[in-house]
Amino acid sequence: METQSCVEVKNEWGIVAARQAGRTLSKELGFGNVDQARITTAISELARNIYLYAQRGEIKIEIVEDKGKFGTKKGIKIIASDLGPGIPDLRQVMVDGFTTSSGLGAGLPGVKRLMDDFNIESEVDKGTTITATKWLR
Amino acid sequence: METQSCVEVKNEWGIVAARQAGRTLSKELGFGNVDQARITTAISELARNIYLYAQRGEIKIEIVEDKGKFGTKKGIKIIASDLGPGIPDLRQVMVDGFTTSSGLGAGLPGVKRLMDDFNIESEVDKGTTITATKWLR
Amino acid sequence: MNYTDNNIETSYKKILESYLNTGSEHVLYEAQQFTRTLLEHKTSPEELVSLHRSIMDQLYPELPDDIQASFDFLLEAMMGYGMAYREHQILRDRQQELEAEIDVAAKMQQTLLPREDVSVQGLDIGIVSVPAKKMSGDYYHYVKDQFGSIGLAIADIIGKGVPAALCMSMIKYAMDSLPEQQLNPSALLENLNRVVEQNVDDSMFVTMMYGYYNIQAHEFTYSGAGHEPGFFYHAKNDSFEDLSAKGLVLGVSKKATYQEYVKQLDIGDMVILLTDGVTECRMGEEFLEREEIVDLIRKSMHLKAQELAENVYRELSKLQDFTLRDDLTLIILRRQV
Amino acid sequence: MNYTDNNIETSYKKILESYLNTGSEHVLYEAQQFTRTLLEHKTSPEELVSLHRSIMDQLYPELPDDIQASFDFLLEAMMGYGMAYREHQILRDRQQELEAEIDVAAKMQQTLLPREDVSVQGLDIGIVSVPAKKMSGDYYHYVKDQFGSIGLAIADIIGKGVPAALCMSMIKYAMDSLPEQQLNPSALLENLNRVVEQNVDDSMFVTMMYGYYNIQAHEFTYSGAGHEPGFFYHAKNDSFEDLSAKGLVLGVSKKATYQEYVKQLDIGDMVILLTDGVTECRMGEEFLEREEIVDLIRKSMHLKAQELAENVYRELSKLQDFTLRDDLTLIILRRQV
Ligand SMILES: [Mn+2]
Ligand SMILES: [Mn+2]
Ligand SMILES: [Mn+2]
Ligand SMILES: [Mn+2]
Repeated sequence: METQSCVEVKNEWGIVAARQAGRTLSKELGFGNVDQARITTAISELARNIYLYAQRGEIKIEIVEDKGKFGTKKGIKIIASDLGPGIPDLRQVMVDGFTTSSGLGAGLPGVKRLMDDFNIESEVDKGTTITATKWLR
Repeated sequence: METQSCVEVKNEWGIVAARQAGRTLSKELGFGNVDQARITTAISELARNIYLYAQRGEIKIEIVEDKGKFGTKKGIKIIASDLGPGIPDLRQVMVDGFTTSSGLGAGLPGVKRLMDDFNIESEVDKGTTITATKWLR
Repeated sequence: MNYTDNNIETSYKKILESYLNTGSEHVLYEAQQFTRTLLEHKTSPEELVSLHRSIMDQLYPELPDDIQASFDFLLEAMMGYGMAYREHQILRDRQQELEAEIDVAAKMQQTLLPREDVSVQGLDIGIVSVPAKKMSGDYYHYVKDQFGSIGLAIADIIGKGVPAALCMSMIKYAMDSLPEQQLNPSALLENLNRVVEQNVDDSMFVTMMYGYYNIQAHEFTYSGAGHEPGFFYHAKNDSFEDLSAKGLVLGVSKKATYQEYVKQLDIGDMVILLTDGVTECRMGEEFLEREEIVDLIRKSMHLKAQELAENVYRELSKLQDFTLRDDLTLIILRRQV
Repeated sequence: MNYTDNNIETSYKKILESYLNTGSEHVLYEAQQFTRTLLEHKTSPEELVSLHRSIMDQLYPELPDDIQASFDFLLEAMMGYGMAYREHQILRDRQQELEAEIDVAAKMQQTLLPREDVSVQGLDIGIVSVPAKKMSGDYYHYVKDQFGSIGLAIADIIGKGVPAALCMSMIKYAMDSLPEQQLNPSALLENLNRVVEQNVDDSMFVTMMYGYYNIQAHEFTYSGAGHEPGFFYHAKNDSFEDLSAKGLVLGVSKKATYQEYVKQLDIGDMVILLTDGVTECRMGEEFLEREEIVDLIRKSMHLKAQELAENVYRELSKLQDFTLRDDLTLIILRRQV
């Protein structure tokens, strides 16, 4: 089983390829069909953001392990990065609500809700890196 | 085809009987399956309100016609009436929002949204009569 | 009927199976009750589809591949609704918080209005003031002077809700800090106009009518700043006339001046002050005519002023389907003796 | 990809059919894009189920009765989600309206804060004040006297959002109407305490620190009313100490009195005033220690006071995942020469 894959996103085909990679990996790892769909949707949204706002970037998907007190848990980690314009006001884009009003209702807060962990780093004119993880229960 | 029916509501069986009457009539009149389900849900909510807040009352369902400029339209009209405690502040119960938060999300504003026309008359200690109509498009 | 996370699947299977066997309405009623439970558990709609699919798999192990795949497809298509549903929950929490906040603010705002009921010898007074939303942009105020006469203000901040409420609190502090000429209508409006002009955003205006009722002479002296005309009722010939006053809205021009008008009241005569929330009551597409307001007043005119005001409000509220489009204030003064 | 009401059915059929033929990820992506369109059309989730059912009927005319019935059942179970979905739309409209209102009110509130940047000879001043929500319950204010010295207030209304904002506007009008002793910290707090005690709801309190910086003597005289301690930085030995003042929160007791404290500033010394939004910055379950704030200040101490304040704010905001739990105000005064 592959434990990692990396997809370049510069058009809608890239979005689909990233989705496919995420679905395959999450299925292999044993996620149920709803969680598979959620992980895929999160990847789709992140890839679409790259395509729409930064023109190009990449989506890395990897299987991760966390050794905690109660045993080892496995999960899937998405890293979406681009060298695009960056986000000037992170606080604003992370505010829940109707930034996402029409359309799929996703946006970054939507992605955050689909996953368990979420982190965003962005610098204007340097680019954005978003990391999101979902753990197997 | 029956064009009218009247069901006494004083327990959950009455709620189901009212639903059944509404579903049959709306099907006969030619409503699609989504509209059938909506009319039935509206009846269900109104009957449930009677059962919960007034203990007993009745649901009348009838086929109505409206002769307008653009021809005659047919519809189904629900009249839910009880001699219960009445509603002291109509303005408050008709406010949309989280009165309906958990549960089916219905309440009276929900019923109003399911139907086309909606009217409510209520007097404290005298009872409540709600009339709601859905037109065939 | 109480479902736990564990038996949600069992319950759904039981209900669905029972429906497939009987097709009865009773089971569909049960299904809707079951959905209530799912919603309480914050189960997403795509989870419902997934649940449905897995139960169908159990009930029909021979389910054709295409049918199974069609459920997968439906689940995928439902994802967007799942996201909207989760957004809804967040939105509802935030809204609940916002509404709670505005409740507190509205309570604070109520303390800006006069606390005691007005009671003036020989006058029957009724006041109703209802915000369209929780916070009001209408304001009224009265103060009794040493002779037992009263000064009476009614104002409407153009705009509603929170900004209007902030502006209203400013008007209140401004009126409090005005010197003693409080009872002289034109001077009072001129003073207030300067305060509003200086302190309030250019996009915000205030209309006001201020009147002084002289309890000895039974004279009502008033001035107005672009405010909706009230009514004057002549008991002798049982007729209503408009009570209007020329004058610029507050806050537009530093140098506005205001004219004073005087009305003599005989026994039974009424002064009726109101905001445009009363007269611009809308039913569907149509506005109520001022004559219709008069009709509403006539209907309850035999009652005490307070009941009269409350009846008119109740009728207006019903005509508008219990949804006020604008804050509504109605003040009635009737000479009794 | 643009769908009209008429071709929604055709499109869904095409996409579903293509999925059943190919099972490809690309079609599932299309399905989610299609859902976007449904959501834009305000199509309800039960309508999606109904659409799915009717397309399956078309694609498989031989669909077993039970499968068809199972779709009817799913539709019925989905009704509750449909109602939640429609409620969501209404809620969103109302929320949008509320937020727009609060935007206007927040803009009005901004006009209550000092308009110009402070510029005082020999002092390097930096101020950052950020509300947790749109409206702030933190307040700051400064005024220069005829000697070029400044009086400086920082206050925190206990409570957030709209009610705190209403209270803050009262504090502002109250400070404006205080007579000339504005620059005497203890007298100012005593006066203000009386105003708050009389006018503000019992459940609402205000903490404040007021200081006067004498530009000739380089002395900072201050009093506090239950306010979060600031910091004092000694350049000579590169050390921070707490800047605290005993005194009752405003609005609790009519007769509260306030003590004055004096600090002498040498070149490079700093007075740092703040609200508890800075110190009670929470990361997950843990509060930041005051020493960690000091570390953040040290990190940017080589910069101008304004940049220093902004850097500290940026770090705190990031530590909290860009979600402030409380309004945050940070004022830095540094003696330059
Ligand atoms: Mn208004
Ligand atoms: Mn108005
Ligand atoms: Mn506060
Ligand atoms: Mn605070």
